[in-house]
Amino acid sequence: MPSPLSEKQIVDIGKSNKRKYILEKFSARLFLFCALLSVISLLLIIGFVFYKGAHPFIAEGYSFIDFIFGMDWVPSEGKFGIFPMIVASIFATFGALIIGVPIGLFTAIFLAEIAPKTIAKLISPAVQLLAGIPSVLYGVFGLAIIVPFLQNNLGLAKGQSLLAVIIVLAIMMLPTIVTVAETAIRAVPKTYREGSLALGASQIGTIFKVVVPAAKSGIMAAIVLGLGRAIGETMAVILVAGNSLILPTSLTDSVRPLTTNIALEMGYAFGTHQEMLFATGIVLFSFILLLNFVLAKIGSKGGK
Amino acid sequence: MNTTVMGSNKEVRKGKLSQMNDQSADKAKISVNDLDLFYGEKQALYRVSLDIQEKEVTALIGPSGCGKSTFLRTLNRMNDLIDGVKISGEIEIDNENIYQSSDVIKLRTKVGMVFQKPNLFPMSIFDNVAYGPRMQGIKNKKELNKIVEESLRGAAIWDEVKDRLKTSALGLSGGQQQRVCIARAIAMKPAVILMDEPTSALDPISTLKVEELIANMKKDYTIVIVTHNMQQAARISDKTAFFLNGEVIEYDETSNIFSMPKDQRTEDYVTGRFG
Amino acid sequence: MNTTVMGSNKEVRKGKLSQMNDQSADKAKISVNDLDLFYGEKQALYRVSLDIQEKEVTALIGPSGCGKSTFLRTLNRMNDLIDGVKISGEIEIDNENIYQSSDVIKLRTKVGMVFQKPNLFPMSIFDNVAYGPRMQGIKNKKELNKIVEESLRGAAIWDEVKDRLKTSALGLSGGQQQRVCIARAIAMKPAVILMDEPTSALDPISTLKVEELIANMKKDYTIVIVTHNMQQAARISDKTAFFLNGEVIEYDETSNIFSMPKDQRTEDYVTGRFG
Amino acid sequence: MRRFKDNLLRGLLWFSAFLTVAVLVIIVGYIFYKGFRLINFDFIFGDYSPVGHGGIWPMIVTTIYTIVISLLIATPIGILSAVYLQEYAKQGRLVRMIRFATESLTGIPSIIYGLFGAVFFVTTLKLGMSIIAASLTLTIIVLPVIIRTTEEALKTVPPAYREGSLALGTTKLQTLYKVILPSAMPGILSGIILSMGRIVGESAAIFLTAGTVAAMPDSIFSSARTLTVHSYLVTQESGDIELAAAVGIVLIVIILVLNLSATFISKKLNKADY
Amino acid sequence: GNNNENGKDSSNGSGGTISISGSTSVGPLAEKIADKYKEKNENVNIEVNQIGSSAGITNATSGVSEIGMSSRDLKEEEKVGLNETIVAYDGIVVVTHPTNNVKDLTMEQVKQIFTGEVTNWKQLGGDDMEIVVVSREDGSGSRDAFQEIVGYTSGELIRNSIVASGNGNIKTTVATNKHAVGFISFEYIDDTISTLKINGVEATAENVLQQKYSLSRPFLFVHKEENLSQAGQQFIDYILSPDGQAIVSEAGAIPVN
Ligand SMILES: Nc1ncnc2c1ncn2[C@@H]1O[C@H](COP(=O)(O)OP(=O)(O)OP(=O)(O)O)[C@@H](O)[C@H]1O
Ligand SMILES: Nc1ncnc2c1ncn2[C@@H]1O[C@H](COP(=O)(O)OP(=O)(O)OP(=O)(O)O)[C@@H](O)[C@H]1O
Ligand SMILES: [Mg+2]
Ligand SMILES: [Mg+2]
Ligand SMILES: O=P([O-])([O-])[O-]
Repeated sequence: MPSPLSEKQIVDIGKSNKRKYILEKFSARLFLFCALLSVISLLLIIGFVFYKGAHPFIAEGYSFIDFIFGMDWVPSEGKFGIFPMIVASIFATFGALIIGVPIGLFTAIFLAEIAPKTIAKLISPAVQLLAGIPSVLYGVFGLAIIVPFLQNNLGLAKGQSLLAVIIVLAIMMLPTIVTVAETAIRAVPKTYREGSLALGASQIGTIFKVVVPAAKSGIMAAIVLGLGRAIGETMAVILVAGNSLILPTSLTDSVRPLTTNIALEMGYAFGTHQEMLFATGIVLFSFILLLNFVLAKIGSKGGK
Repeated sequence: MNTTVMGSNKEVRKGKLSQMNDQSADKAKISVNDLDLFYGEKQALYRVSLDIQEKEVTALIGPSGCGKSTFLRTLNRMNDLIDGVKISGEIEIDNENIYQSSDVIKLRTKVGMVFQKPNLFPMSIFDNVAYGPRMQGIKNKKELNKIVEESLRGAAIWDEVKDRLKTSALGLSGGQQQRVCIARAIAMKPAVILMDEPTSALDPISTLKVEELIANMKKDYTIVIVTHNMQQAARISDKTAFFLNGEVIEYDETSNIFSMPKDQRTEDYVTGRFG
Repeated sequence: MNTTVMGSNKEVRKGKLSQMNDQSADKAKISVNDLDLFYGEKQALYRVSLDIQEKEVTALIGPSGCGKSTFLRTLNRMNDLIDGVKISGEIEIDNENIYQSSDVIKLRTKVGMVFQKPNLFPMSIFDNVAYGPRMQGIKNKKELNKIVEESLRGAAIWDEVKDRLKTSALGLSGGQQQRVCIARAIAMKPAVILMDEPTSALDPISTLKVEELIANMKKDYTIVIVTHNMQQAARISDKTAFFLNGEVIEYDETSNIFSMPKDQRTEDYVTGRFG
Repeated sequence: MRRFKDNLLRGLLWFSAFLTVAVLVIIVGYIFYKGFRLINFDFIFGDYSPVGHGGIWPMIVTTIYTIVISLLIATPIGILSAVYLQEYAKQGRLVRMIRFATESLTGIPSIIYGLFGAVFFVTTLKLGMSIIAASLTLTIIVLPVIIRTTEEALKTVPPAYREGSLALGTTKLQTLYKVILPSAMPGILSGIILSMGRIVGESAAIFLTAGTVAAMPDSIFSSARTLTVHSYLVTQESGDIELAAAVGIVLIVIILVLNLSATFISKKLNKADY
Repeated sequence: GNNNENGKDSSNGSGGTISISGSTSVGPLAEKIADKYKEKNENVNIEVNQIGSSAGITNATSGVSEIGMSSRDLKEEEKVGLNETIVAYDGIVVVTHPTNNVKDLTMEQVKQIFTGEVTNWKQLGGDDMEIVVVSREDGSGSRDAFQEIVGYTSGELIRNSIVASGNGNIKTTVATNKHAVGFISFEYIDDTISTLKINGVEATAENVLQQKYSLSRPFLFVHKEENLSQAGQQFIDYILSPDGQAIVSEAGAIPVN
């Protein structure tokens, strides 16, 4: 075989390589810049929320402790206590996680591993579709169906309750969790399944011992994204929570999570009241950061 | 139910076999009759019939793409996993039609497999080897430790990995990985072991060790091995089947296949004159 | 910049080599000096020094895990991709220190590679083979067609795939895939070709064809091949290096290595008495 | 025992899937049941009027504007960020920081995004209440979704592809767009579909940045009302659930069309590879 | 986009864009009037954004909008530099589930309900069932006005009351719960809920105008003098004109006379 490249071509390649390296360097910088945009956005948002939210504590002499642990929220009388809301947020989020995550993951596993192809092909897009239904409509659905259902079946005076919030949030998490987790599970190499099945492991054993652990990172992503949806949700929650300012003591109490407090009153708030809503945002933020931190810890622990 | 199937099948089988190979009819561990296999439209196996004897090593040889792997994978029904695979014909193991019985798990516990490419799980070496036994319900730590050590020794890899049993199996070199795969299969103590070019990624030393191992295991197990290495086939197998384009061209004692093949194509192939 | 580096290195190199291997000092295509390689803490290569001659086939043999693949991958800097790899020592190709020059692309266009496991892209067979040339800017359809056909013929796979060039390459059997990988490397018409057990997944026929091909290519190219097959090493290579635990134990004419090795360990290994 | 456990788990899998599907069917069924009566040509293609149920054509146009603009900005940035994190960055503090940032962004309630957008894009950058201000806000909202899903998709691309390509003397960039991104495409696409859902479903962040003007927008600098904001206002202020549901039906159809075209595009892309 | 500048550009003629934002209660009314107004003045474009009273006031102050809408009186701090115009009044009505047989309450009873002194409909002559109080959010114009007239403060509001955002929400909540009682603006009355008399007086616009029915509050337009374009001024004038006030009546609100 003759050498394929003439002298001139070799020179050309040398030149174009230089261009390639420049492009390479440039693109690496560009990619980094893109990645940094998220950080910049986050910093801007944090800066903005903190700037607004910290003001009453720094300049107006409100006590942050009273804010966090206060039981009363009466803005027109200058009482800003959000303890009941913090409790409500925690209960609502964990409740939704406990219901939504297993159902979502199991559905994803079902679609990726068990369902006949035709069924999966039908359901997966349908589930993705549901990720796009506006939360307001979930709220309307909750208000018109779930709330009366709870009221009638549990013999309550009102169905707006922590339980209604949990159910609605769990439902809203489903599409995200199912879609992301299903993709992750499908991506597990076939050789893993073969290896396990050839050892006489059952299909279910294979799924839970090999496939799911191999898809762990994607599954964590599914949970994080689903959780984000649950924590960040406001519109649907406003409609079914009842938004009462009491410390929830049972699933049937009506509650006001932190997010709804902000969304509910922001349109009308002014001055200190508005700043306190931003302060509520700070608390929410810390809550989210803490959760992410915990999830990341769980994720890396499972990785070992 | 099994008994009736067995009974009825036995008769059919005997009838067929008696015409072909009288003396071994009752001993055949695996009996394949008129097996056709299609990947969708594409036929990959044509009327394959062969009896594999218990406690022997049977080698499958033939050029690339001739269907050796495909055939091997029908023996533990791994092809069930591929969409659009159609199978007709009969495969009996221990006189039981494996495609009629629905207990694939039992089949695969009984028929172990080592693949062409190492396919360890993303877990520690220990967990990989202990995987099968654990799935069978063995929880006892001591017992598992024992199984894992024995299996790794059996696959001639114990010394290399004994200090890193708890580290990820994916950090091993190709050859090391393949030997852990063998250990993983051995750990199940199956009756039949299918091996798809198990030594193609091994160096001669490990290969020799594995070959020795195979010779050793023959005492207790039935082994079916796909190999591209003629010498290996000649060295370790009792019977050899030569595949070509999805057909079994010749199936006989290994010595016969290599010294006095009946078919011209077999001769061409084993002497390297083929193509 | 490159020129200064080249100049200064040449002197060092000459100085070193003249003590070791006088007559071949100026012709060495690849010259490796005192190469140490670490995967994180773990050292995988120890003071490896060897000169690979142009237009020869150099075989690397040794037991599994001894560092053959690792060494091969330093020659086209594929180890750059692995986090935590540290390298010291010198590797020169055409008198140019490949770890000082920053043009990895040029290096890899010049030094082709075929991996241990087939790694075709999820594209058609044609696109796989045309991939490299296209990336070098060759757009002309006719030219591409020609390159693809030549390369596939060269890899002894043309007849099997010529009717399905536009179908996915992943539908091929293992052996077929590996040969397309070889074709893909050939398509770049590199000066040096590194092969990591390229035939370990091939049947004897294809193996023979590839061996013939290698013998043919030797006229124009420098080939470094890792193999577990002693016979193969003996058949096709001019020089053989025996690796053990990350060290080069012996490096010599192939005939010497196999007929009168100087080191006991080499002898043990090539005669299969090792371990 | 093992059998029993297997069957139990299998039963749970079926049950969960059934539950998911049932819930979703009920919700969609409810929306259609409630809103179907209002759907007609005039309702969809008519101009809005404050009396009666009004046409929703201006809201449809606004919704499509926001989807297109947000995705045009967020998709490249998101994919490239993920590429940076997966393919370029050395695992270290910077990557951890970026990852932490994106993860935290996913959890921020949309109302906070809305407030931020209102202050930053609307007031500080002087974009006014406008489609563009809303789209930029939405970009930040969906960015983490795209980044995370793309990252996962990239992780599933076998390292052998990268090695195979690089060994042929290609640059990282070439390897990226010829081999890695195409094989990660399905995953990336599902991220984009999720993002569309998020954009379409958003209300709080939009009405604070784009406003609620119920008229056909002149340009992307006009203040306007998306479908979701419309159904939100209707629910909140007049309690007209039929109207909200009818808007919901239109939204579902729009999402369906977008999803199908995304799937179609990905199929096309895959074909082009062969 | 730059509504503000558009407004200034048109300060000589009567064309251009008038941007209005604020209260969600005033919004629908403003939309209806704007719709009619545009029919007559084709070169005028009116943008109505319903984003809450406070946001509207802020926008009017910062110049993002030319006119702000508020359904409550301005706080002292908000008043700086803003002109207020009352464009209509809004009646507030106490509503219950249609099956509730309590149809008339005294103002004192209303207060007792909302402060939690009375917790069972039985105490008001109705069935024996718990009362579920539905209120608006703190800061809402309707709530401010309602509390002021009924005579209780936010601090006194019964704690476990449902807080619903918007008239529509209260309506839906009350319409689907037999126990519930809430208050909404006249504009939103329909037959899914039952309206209560206060002290025996029916909740109608007439009764408000004749000062027999006391639950009402003003709808305000606010603007900064320097931001108001000629077109904007003309629009405000139009609302206050008989034509404009006719639309106000039609929409269910109460004209300013
Ligand atoms: N999943 C599949 N779908 C379609 N065709 C397939 C599939 N697997 C294998 N084939 C085809 O079936 C034929 C037999 O393949 P098989 O893998 O059994 O060959 P083999 O003899 O094992 O070859 P090798 O020695 O290369 O491994 C080949 O032509 C191959 O292309
Ligand atoms: N990425 C890696 N990280 C850490 N250790 C590695 C890595 N790759 C290889 N090693 C180790 O380096 C040593 C040499 O590996 P290498 O793959 O070069 O062996 P080899 O001679 O090619 O073996 P084989 O014949 O099995 O392919 C082995 O001990 C292996 O476990
Ligand atoms: Mg095979
Ligand atoms: Mg190797
Ligand atoms: O929405 P309101 O401010 O009118 O209650």
